[in-house]
Amino acid sequence: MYTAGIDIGLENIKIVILKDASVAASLTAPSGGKERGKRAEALYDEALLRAGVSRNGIHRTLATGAGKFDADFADGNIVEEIADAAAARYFLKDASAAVDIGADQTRVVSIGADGAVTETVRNQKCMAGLGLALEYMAERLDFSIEEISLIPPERAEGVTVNDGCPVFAELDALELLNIGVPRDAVAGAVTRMTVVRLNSVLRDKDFPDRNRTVLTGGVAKNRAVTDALKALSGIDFVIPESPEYGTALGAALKAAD
Amino acid sequence: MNKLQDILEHRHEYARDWKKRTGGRILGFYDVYFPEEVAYAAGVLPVRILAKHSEDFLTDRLMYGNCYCTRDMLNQFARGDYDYADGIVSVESCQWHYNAFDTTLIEKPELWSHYVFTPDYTDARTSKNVMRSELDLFRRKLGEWTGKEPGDEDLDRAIDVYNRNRQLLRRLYELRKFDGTPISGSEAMDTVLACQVMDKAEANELLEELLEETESRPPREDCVRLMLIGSETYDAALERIVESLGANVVIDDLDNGTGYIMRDVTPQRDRLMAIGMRYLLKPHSALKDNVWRRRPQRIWEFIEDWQADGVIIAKQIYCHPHGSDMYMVWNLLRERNVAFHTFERDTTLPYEETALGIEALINIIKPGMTRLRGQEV
Amino acid sequence: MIKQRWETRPLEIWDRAKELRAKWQKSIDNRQHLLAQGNTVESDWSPGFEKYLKIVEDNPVGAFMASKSHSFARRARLASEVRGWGRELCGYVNNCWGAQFLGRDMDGGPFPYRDMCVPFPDVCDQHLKRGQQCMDLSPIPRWGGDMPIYPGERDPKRDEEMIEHRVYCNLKIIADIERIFGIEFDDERFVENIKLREKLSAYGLRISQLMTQVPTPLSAKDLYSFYTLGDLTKLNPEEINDFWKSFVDEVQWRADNRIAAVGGERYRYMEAHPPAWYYLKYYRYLESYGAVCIGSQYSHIMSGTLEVKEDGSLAHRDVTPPADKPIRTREDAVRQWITEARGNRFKDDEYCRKWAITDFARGFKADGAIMALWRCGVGCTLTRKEQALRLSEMGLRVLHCEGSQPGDRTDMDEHGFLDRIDAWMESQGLEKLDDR
Amino acid sequence: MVKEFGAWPETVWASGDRFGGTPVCGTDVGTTSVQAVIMSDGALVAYANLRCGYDFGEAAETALTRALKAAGLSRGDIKTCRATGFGRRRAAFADATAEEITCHGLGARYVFGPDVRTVADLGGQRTKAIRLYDWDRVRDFKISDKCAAGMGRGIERIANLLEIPISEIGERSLSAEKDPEPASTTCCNFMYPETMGLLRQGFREDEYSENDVLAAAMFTVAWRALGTIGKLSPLDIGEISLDGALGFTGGLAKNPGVTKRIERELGLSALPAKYDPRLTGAIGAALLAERDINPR
Repeated sequence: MYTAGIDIGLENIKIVILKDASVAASLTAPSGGKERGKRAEALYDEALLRAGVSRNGIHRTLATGAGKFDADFADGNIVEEIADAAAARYFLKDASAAVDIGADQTRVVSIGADGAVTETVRNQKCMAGLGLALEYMAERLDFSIEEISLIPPERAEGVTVNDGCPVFAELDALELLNIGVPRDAVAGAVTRMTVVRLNSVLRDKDFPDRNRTVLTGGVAKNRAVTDALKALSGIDFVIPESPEYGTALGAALKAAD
Repeated sequence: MNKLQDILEHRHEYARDWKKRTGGRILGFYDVYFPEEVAYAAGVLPVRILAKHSEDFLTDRLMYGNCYCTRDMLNQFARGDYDYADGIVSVESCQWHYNAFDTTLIEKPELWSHYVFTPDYTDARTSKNVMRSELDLFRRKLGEWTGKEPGDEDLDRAIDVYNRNRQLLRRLYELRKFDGTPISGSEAMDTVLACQVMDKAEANELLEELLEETESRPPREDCVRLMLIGSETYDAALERIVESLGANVVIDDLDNGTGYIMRDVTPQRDRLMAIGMRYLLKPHSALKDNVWRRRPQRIWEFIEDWQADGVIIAKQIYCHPHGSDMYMVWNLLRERNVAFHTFERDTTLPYEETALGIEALINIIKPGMTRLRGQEV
Repeated sequence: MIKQRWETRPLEIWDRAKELRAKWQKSIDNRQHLLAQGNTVESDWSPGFEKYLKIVEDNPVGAFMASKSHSFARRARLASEVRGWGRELCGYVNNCWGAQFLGRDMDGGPFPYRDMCVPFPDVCDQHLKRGQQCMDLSPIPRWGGDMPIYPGERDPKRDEEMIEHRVYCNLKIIADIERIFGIEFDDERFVENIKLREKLSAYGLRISQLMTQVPTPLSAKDLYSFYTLGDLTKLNPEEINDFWKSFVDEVQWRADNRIAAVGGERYRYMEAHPPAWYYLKYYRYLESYGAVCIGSQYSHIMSGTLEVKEDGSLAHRDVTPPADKPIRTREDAVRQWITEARGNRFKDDEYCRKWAITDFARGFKADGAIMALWRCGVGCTLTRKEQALRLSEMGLRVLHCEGSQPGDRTDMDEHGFLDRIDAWMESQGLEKLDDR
Repeated sequence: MVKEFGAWPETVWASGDRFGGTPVCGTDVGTTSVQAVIMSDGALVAYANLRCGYDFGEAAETALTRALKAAGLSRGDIKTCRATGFGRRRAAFADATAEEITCHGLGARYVFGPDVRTVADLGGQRTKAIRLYDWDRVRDFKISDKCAAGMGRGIERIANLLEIPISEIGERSLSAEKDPEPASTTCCNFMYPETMGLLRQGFREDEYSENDVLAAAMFTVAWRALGTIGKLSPLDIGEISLDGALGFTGGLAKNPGVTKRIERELGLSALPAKYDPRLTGAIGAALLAERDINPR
């Protein structure tokens, strides 16, 4: 049986086609504003082609993410938290928490013994867009996303930026550049600030289990962030190979139910 | 750096050392309305809890919308920076302070604590009775805690030490009244802050030394004399930025500055009433100045007495008492044609960002004071 | 999914309520009165000056603006902001006093400038400094006051001076107003009002108790329309008394006959104070999930201070009862009214009686809670996160939404909020009822 | 993310006229972009405008080199140079620095003519409002709240998210019939999810287009700027009013979506810019440099 999950985020669309609970195809592309519904549909068709299945061959398609309502072609939609939990259980059979860090949102989902969601936390407004902020800083510092992912916070060597607000952090980072701090130290400080904010979301309600927590979302690809977050929070996250597809995968899994 | 500045920088070491030396207890307090004299009379060292920029670990779980200062106060306790404090005391002041106090007790229930209600309406005929009864209760509670209730002689001794401290600090401020002041704004602020975290008797000795040394210093050449008003500040970072631009902060209207050093305890037979009256009559913070609005007049007097050319108003983000006083202060300054610059500050104070407005203010007061490269910090 | 689980019908007393409200509106539009900035609850003496003086609180004025005209409120806030009032201040304050700076009211008419200021003490720091915009604009007479709060057990000895202080402050306000404005204080009317207050509190309690029933006969939506009547709007005491009596009777009848406020009720949630008037459409959105709001400590303000008794019933918290003394003088009446030093409903609930909120949740059988986090308002935000943790411990699922302040809807990220509601409801296994 | 949408194309310009006198240079090293201008005897000779990366010094260096090349000059021809802007201290070639407020005030009189009394500098990180006398001295100034930082950057980000070139977003936002209930007028970081959220379907009756999203975002920025401009001269009673003519400078001055909305609220038309308004700071710095060699 084929099912599909489509995650339309603020920044990127992610699509996963599942065949009997294993990934047959996965694709991603920028969301692109108003056109995101159409773009998702085109991407969906491309993914189907890759998976070698026609639309009729798909049992069910579920959309999720901030733009889930734009996916008219899907059979329905589910909230991100339920998809996150399903994905976490897929990657780790007895997962008790799912953490998803995307361009805009950070979510922490607690999962009960039966797989049901027992608690959810979304980031506060004052730390919205952490992923975007990180990306913007990378651009600013002329690092590729891959490059900045390799710069650990230790490289900051004591310099810090505001950890209360990503906008103030940017101001502080600019000031650091202004006084001649090397750009990799600035990158380290920005990574540290990201990790401090993330750690505080993790502590907002239920603290995720140290060994049974799955981390997904685009930011989970950033090694520097995940390593430092592991160290700071003490959680040994399970991070799948392509974490950005986590929520889409969860939707596809739910489509099979 | 003077000795007091050194103690401020190593205040935790000082406090730990004081404890070892004297075997006494240490009380952390949140606001300058805390009647330190009573605690000091009981042999307890009151230590002001000062915020700084440090990484936030848990405040999001427990707080929302607080200013960074109060968030950091909670953080510091949670992190163990104040592991030497035996208790904490709050007074009726800004609600964020109260929140920091209350939440700290959730995190650290083992701390001894007390709350002194200092009336918000300070001017009523009955306010002083409330204040006195609160001080009496505080004295009794301290007695239960330490095993010895401070008597009149203890209170007299404390009043003497504290009055002496305020007098010495005022002498320091007095030196800033004229051109060629020997002391920088940052040093003065550091000195006042240092006095809040140490034994006043020891502080007084160091202050006397400092005064003697200061009075023989060569005069500073400052291009512009500025006044600093606004939310509570816990360091002299802003004063340092002003100095880097060739100007100097010569007077302040801050809780931690003039709010701390003005007005002595006028002795009377009822010691508690005497102490209470000092706190009801001292220059009030923006929060307590809520009915007859005396701040503008006081600010004007400071400007005149200390010959300030302009005013910097630095408001902490999410500081509501100062957010609500701005209209009144701006009106005063506009009416009296005083140049001023208002800005929001947060836990970090990036240099260029902050310097821009201050430099522009200096240029408005004295055009052409723009500094050549190399002279800047 | 069944949409209609319970029978439902509109409240019959609704029209009468509207009438009363209109009458109240009209009465403050009446230019014959002196206007005082202040809080009616904290100024229970004000009916003594009924013929000459009206207390107009900026809270409801600002809230009303936010709900009626977003663009006017925004303009008013800008007027406040450019004069230096911080953006992190309460939207109610900035709306109301911003309009003062604009010089006009929402309807285009001239702004009703205040003749005096009776600031109400500190439920919130911003209340304490409340009214400053009208004081700063012109040197109108103003008075101060205190609402002492101290943590820990209530200490009667400590309270003595505090009560004296409060009594003195209120007596002084009355005497001063008589002297400054040359208007006579009607002691009888004042005493009458103090007595009415106790009655209203009993009615309020009854309504709160009826709302603990499943299905609830009233929802928070209805409460918002009613709580400004009565205690907050002091009209003719007999009329108010009569109205509340009929109201309680109708709600009692609804409860007896299982008439629900929301037909699809299957999930009950509480909320944090204060309410945002523009929330109405979100209540409706939540109703599409079968979720009904049973109010907050704030919207049950009429019933006084509540706690859950041993038998599980909701009743008044034990507070110092007024001495059983005949009321002869003005001072007697003030003392009858001020029986406690500490005992404001919110600040002390947050600090001294942390169980108050969990009791509330238990009493009203709440399954979940929406705790708004208002960035710009101390009293609105204080301890909200801690309270949420306590509710979570009890097993309630708590949803946080963020905004500036109930009087300022610009920061209310509507789409983000709806997304969160969906996630909150659906992750608890609730789906939208089919035919909404 | 496709980055190009949010960025203005870089420009180099030279008047091509012959010029006499002593060429001087002014550079404005902003948080987002850098301008270098070469002036001689009060005439604009050449300029270069480019985005800056992590190295303010290098960006300023490049800008100067490009401007010099356009003017056909070499480094040695420049008598003196002043740097202004956030990264002014990194411009190693500058002989002196100056703060932005003074430079924008001086520059505005050059760019908008001597009638200008209020300058609104809508920058990448900060909004600055400057009030001028009728001679070239700053009377008063206000800088945006810290909590309103990054508005210019926010607009770039919106352009990137919607994949619409930044040169078009202003006009497109004006084609929205009515400004939607704005998103947060508090913080640019609150703005993105909220404005993008207008695209959410299934709750609202009206359907919003990309232009509406842009309109909401522009309104946010314009409203925030009004908060800063209005602080210059609030009246006792009444709406914001400005005495004298207004000129917009900085990156967002080129965005009619923002400027038109501010004009509409203030009920006035801003002065037309004789030169690219983004050059204002650099021109002001160059004018100061001229004074350095020719004190009045």
